[in-house]
Amino acid sequence: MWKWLHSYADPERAYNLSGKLLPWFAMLATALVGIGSVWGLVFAPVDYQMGDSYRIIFIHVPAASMSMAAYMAMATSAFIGLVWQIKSADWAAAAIAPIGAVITLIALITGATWGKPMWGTWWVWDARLTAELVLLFLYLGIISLYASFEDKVLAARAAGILAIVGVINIPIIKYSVEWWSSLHQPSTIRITEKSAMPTEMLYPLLINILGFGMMIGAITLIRFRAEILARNGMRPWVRELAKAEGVK
Amino acid sequence: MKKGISFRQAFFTLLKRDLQIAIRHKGDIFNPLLFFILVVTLFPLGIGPEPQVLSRVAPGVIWVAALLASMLSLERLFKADFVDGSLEQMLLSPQPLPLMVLAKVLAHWILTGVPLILVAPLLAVLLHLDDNSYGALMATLALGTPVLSLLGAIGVALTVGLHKGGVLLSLLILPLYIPVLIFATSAIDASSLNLPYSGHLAIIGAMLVGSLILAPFAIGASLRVSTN
Amino acid sequence: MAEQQIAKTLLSANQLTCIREERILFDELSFEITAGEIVQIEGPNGSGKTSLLRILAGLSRPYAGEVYYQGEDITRNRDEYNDDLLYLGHLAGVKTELTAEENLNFNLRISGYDEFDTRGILAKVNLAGFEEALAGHLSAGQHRRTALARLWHTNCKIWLLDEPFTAIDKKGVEELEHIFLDHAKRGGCVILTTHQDMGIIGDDILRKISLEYRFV
Amino acid sequence: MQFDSLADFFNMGGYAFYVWLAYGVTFLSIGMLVTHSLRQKRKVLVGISQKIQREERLKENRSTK
Repeated sequence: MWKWLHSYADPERAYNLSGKLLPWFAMLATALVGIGSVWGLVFAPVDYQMGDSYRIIFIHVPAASMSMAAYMAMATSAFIGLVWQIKSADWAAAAIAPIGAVITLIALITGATWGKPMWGTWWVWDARLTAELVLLFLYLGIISLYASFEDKVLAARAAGILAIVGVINIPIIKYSVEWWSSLHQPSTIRITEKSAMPTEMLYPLLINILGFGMMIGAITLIRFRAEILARNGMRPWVRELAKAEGVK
Repeated sequence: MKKGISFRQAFFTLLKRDLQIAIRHKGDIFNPLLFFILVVTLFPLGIGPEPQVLSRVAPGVIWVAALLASMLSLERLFKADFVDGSLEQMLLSPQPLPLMVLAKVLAHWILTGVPLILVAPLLAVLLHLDDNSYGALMATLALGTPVLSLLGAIGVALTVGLHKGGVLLSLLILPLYIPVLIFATSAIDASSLNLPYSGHLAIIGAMLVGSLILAPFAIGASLRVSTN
Repeated sequence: MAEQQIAKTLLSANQLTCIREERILFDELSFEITAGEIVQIEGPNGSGKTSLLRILAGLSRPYAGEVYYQGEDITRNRDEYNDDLLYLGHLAGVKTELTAEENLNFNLRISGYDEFDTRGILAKVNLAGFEEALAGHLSAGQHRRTALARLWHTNCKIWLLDEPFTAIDKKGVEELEHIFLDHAKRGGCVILTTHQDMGIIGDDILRKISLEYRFV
Repeated sequence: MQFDSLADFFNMGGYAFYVWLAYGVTFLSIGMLVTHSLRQKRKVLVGISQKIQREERLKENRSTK
């Protein structure tokens, strides 16, 4: 009768596998972000237009690009969880959401600290900044919806539907915001990072983008493991762990 | 005891019931409308009575107020049905769920969206909206408010089983409202400059068609989660 | 013989597991319900009776396991299953703003029936004279009868009833028991939860599925 | 090496405040996220072990009744 409790292979295996992967991700993330940031801060040449303030892009651009990538990863695993009812996919999505929100917040703040010396103002209603702000709201909506449900199986399904609705809407929001800012914005203010970048600047940037990706992977694994434990509290193997670690 | 109700009949049965209930419960119609009017009248008090300033911000003010009023009234869309068990019966009826959901959203739009559209020109007068813009205002509201109802209903369906509704609901659906707001207000702006705005209307129309097709499925799936 | 049994099985639960708030309500619960059976789900408060009923109705998704209707997974052919299912929960969708007649009329039409005599049905549940009364003004028992009136006009095979006797008087309970027996005789099945003892449906006819309160 | 001295490096060509603010906020918030995530596991396990104890008390109660 208690057979299914012992056929715990699935979550336990996911827990152990992510435990094995975690050190690799953590090591790679630390190394890449360390190299990229030091290279960017110390060795990369000065930009002749923006001076040293441009060194912010070595974290701003990775954060901005990863904020969207993290959303896509979250929505994909939410979709897998909804359609094929794979519970570890739901847990992975729940693990990614707060990380994505923090990364998006970092992208916004670093964007503002870059904007102040460049444009003389902390915030402009630039299309990219606005779209990033909306993305932050989407993340916050998903996180608080997930937190609002007592039953986390339902919470994952509800947040998953919202994440998928968000995926359909992100391109529409992005397009409309871009179109809107082209209407209202005088064309003098433009982020010109697309201009050909010398390779000495490009390498640290690419390293940092990769490093941010690894870092998100590592933190996701940490949270994923905690999520597995929290959702499987009634299984014997988790109880063993709890008895070993739990305090009196 | 044969079963012979067509989808169309089922749709109108539900639509009729919802309208009937609302008519016996008039507050549901008038409260959002009153909210809409009050918010709009607050703006001249906040930014000053200069006609130039007011006519500049009028499209945005009217649309933001309409958006908030729509969201506020939506909160009750499934609540009563959830509390008295009608929602479960709807989910278990042999009729297709997206169709039932569409009937409910349509009833809600007739009760709150249409009065809002009708009262908007009066508020536009108070805000000194440009004379050329009335057509655009009405057209964008007519095409845009159903989109608001459909998108908002997804958020409502997701939160109907939760105790804390309000703030969470606005966090969920206001980001989704942004495209409608942008295209509607810029259509009105364009019309005040005597520029063509049919392109804007076409985009809002496309959003309406898209949400008419996709939203009922999302709402249905959300309701199944909420009643679990 | 085996074939005959398969043909008679209406509803079957396969290894159902239900977990609420990290607590197991029941696990690996399997049973089959054949045509003509009246089944009572019993157990103390919090043992998962309502949860089981809602899973059988397809309202809740079990943590694991499936429910089959005539051999087919109910999540696969939901519309067909809903066509043969009559579920009445604690609150059975009676609108307080509508009259008893309007409520019944709506509920029957949305279930797909287009020809019926609402007044006649209401008379059968002792609501003659209350047709025009708003459901909000009816007593608890009358309110409940408005919902139960659907049982008198239905060709659904499977009845899932959560506490159908709440607020119903003794005579009403007897009438309900009679209609359950008739329904079972016609080849349907009734699955209900109740804390009340039934007078007419004896233990020889009634089948019981027991759930117990679990700690883990 | 783009900077002549350590002071020069910290000065960031006059943009010190903005550059170090950006980097500071980034690494601080990531650090907080990581520590929060690491603590989560322990919190979950402690919660589960408390629940086990609660259940055992409940069982004892029932069996002595």
